[in-house]
Amino acid sequence: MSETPYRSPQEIIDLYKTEFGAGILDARITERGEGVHRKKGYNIWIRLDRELLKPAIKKLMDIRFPHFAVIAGNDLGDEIELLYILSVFYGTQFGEYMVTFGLRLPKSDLTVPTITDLIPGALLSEREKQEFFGITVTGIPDGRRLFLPDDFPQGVYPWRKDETGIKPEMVRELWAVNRPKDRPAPPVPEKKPVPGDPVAEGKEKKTGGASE
Amino acid sequence: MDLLSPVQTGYGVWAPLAWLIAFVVVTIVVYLIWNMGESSYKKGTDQVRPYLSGNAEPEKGAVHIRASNLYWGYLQALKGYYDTMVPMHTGILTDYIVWFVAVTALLLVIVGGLS
Amino acid sequence: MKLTKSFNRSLWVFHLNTGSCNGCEIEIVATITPRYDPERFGMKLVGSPKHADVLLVTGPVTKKMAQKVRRVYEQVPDPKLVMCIGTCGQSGGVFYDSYNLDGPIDQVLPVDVYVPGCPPRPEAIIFGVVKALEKLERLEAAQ
Amino acid sequence: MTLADFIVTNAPALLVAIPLFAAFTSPAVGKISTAARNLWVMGAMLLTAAVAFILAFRVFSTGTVIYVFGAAATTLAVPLDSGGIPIRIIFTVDAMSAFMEIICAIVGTSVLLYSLSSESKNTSLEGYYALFLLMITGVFGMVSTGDFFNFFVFLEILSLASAGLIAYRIDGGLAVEAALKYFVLSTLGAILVLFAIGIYYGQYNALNIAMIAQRMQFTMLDKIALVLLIAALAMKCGAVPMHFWTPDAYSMAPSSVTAFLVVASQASLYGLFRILFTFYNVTLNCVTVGWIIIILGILSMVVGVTMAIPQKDVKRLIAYCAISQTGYMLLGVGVGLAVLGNAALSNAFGFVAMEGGIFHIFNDAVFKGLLFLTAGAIFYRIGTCDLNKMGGLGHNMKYTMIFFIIGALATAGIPPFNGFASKLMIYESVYLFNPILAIIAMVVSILTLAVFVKVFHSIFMGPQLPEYADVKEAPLPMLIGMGILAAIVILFGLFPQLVVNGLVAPAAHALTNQGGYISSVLGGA
Repeated sequence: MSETPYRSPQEIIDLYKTEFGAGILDARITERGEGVHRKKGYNIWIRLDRELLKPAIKKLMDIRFPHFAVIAGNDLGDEIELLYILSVFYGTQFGEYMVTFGLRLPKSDLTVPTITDLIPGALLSEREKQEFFGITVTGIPDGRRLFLPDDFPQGVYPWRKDETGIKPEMVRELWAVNRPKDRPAPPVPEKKPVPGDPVAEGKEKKTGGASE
Repeated sequence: MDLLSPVQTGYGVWAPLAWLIAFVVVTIVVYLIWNMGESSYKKGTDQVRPYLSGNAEPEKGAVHIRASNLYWGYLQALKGYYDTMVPMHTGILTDYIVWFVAVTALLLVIVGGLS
Repeated sequence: MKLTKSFNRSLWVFHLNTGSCNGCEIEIVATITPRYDPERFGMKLVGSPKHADVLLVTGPVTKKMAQKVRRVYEQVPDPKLVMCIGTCGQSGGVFYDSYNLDGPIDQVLPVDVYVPGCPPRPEAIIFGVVKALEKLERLEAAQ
Repeated sequence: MTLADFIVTNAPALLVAIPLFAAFTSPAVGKISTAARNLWVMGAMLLTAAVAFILAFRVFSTGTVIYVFGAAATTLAVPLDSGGIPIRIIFTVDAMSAFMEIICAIVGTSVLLYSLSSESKNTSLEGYYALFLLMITGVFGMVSTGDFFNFFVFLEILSLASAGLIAYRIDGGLAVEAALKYFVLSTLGAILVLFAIGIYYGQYNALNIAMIAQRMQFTMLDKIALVLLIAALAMKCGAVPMHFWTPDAYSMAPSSVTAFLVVASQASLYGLFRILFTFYNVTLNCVTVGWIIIILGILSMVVGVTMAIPQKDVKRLIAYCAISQTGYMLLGVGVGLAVLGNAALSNAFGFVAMEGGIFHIFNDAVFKGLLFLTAGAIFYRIGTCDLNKMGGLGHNMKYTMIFFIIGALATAGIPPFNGFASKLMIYESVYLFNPILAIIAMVVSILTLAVFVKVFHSIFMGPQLPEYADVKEAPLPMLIGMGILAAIVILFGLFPQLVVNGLVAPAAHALTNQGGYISSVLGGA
């Protein structure tokens, strides 16, 4: 691998701004201390459209061949957000940083181009998104189901929070399976729920996944 | 009775019957050990089928390894040798005759010339 | 279950993960480290169910794993024991309301000993084994 | 003169006459019915084998047997008015020839019995059996003749008959191409032999081997003649630089013919040894010639087996393995020749090497024949020789599998079988001569075993494949044919000393004893 020079996160963002200009909807760097000495670790968040996804990844590959981690998915109600998480290593300790390309797909048109021709390893993640979010990845070499069993009903996308998500009757309450009904009453009566105490009022509203 | 006497091979001796007796003794010992094994497994069930981390055994035809992919490692190691040897066996008659005449000429030089 | 003489000498253990979050696996590995060292009593982790006496099952059985778990259970030679490690196997633990599970392990296999905990500490696992040995002795006495 | 006496006295002539007569009458008998022809051919072969055994017994008990054609008395080698030149054709059958005759008789009978049923499904069998019996005549003639031109005649008969048989099953022109290669090369070789005969006849105006040997003065011409003979006969028996025809010919011929082709090439090997030891013996610098034979042997061994490993066709693979086994014989006898001059070394190990080499000729003829017959049985049942298409035949062809195991283990030289006895003699004596050669020989044996593990796995082991589920065992005559050879492999493996003392030692002595040969012919013994 040719020894490309170290590029600081800010340089990366300037490079992308100059290259794609308006295509970059939003770019920012988050910083947090790592390790005992709170060494600065950077994350670069870039939001762009689906057309710019491939050129952006190709550009990052030219800068320094990234390590593709995963495609994170998020159901934002009327849109589905895909986060392509890649990390760039320079071989020095604490020298790596994460680059995340965020896309927002409207629920009406859930298609995204595949990046397996650039990074073959992304196939599994793409198949998972296809399976769990109902996204159609155009040009995916192997679009079979990966995690869900074969007899799982079509058209049901488990990670979606809308009507195509998991129906309550599909859920199998394991703790209720042949739980003995005729148990004697517990010696200590259960505490009455105190109004205003969130935990006591039962489950919280379902929180989202890795929210932005 | 030279029927049983061993063969003198200039250096050592080869007595097949002694070897046979040893072979029979060893097979008896092996059989005894083998016999002590546990045989209470249930014949028809999965206990007989191989453990492929839980997956079912693939159907018979696909499991047999065909001849051409045996010893590929050995052939890979001697690739230099085989790349020269295999093309030499061209199968063309004229090449065979060339080889034949060449060897005759070589022998003529060796036997005729030197001694 | 007819008990053979070799059973009370040492129990060889085979670990089977049916979709657990790997917490119980780490605890099982911690159990067989020199600190707790069950090898003194002959408890050894073996690579194939065909050499095993005890089947250590972790995780709630996912739909895709159910058939494989039955096949592995059948491949363990008799006499055999099944130990369910962790609450996932018993009541689904953190996966209690999942759509993709085939229920606790006793829906799939006849379980002998349950070791609750998420994950159970190595002492709990060893205590479970002791419970298993007691059960074997009861069986042997009854035989 | 009762019939028995008649047979015993004229044994050498009958040895060639009976198969020749049967060869040309079998098509006529074939007109009556195939069963009649089968009986006729088998009867002729059994009779020839009986005559061969009688002759061999006579030779091993009373020494070299002379048979003069057309003379008043069968042993009158030198007619009174010819001034000391044996002008008639004389068959001198010494211990070495008798040894080769036994090989030819045994393998010939079992292969012919085998081909009665293996070729039953094919057409135009008259030509097949005629040519087959001609081949047998050729080998018997080459092996027992004492006249050098007669040796050339029988060599031609053998080459023509086997070329015809190789092309017997056209197989899309491939067999014909293989036969053409064999034929052209054999004729070329025969021309060189004829040229050498011309040299001898020009110098010593005698064609009888003993006569030429007696008058030999080792002029430059004689060296040229020697080289021509070595090259021609080494090519005929498949020594490496000239071995290219062997895999084509062996794989395209019907397997019963291939099993006998092995014996045919060993007959030319016998011819090579006869020339080296009876014509030139110690007088020429036998070290250089000995080393030539050793190098031919080593090359044959190494190239034969290394080329056998990547083969896809089972008969081609066994053919390459046959070349590597010929290498063992050349090595054994080459070492014997190289130390022939030095009596001390010769007695120490040279003689044992010779015995090992000659014993290996017998063993190879038997277990190589067995392997080709098993390959033929498989081809007879599933119609293909391609290893990649086979698998799981052990389930339904049990006996063939057992015979294959015996043949393969014998070829690789595994103890209880006869291959081991002869190879051990070669290893240990050649080690004393030059350790590197012995080490190469042992490594080649290991590779031979590796080759047969591959073949055994891909043909017999593995699950029963659906397309071969209904394959039946080979028919009975084929099994009997293979059974005879397998029994011999086991018997000679268990009692090698009996064979070495009884057959091999006298043969080796007769071969090296040039004086005895000459005196037996010219001395009018």
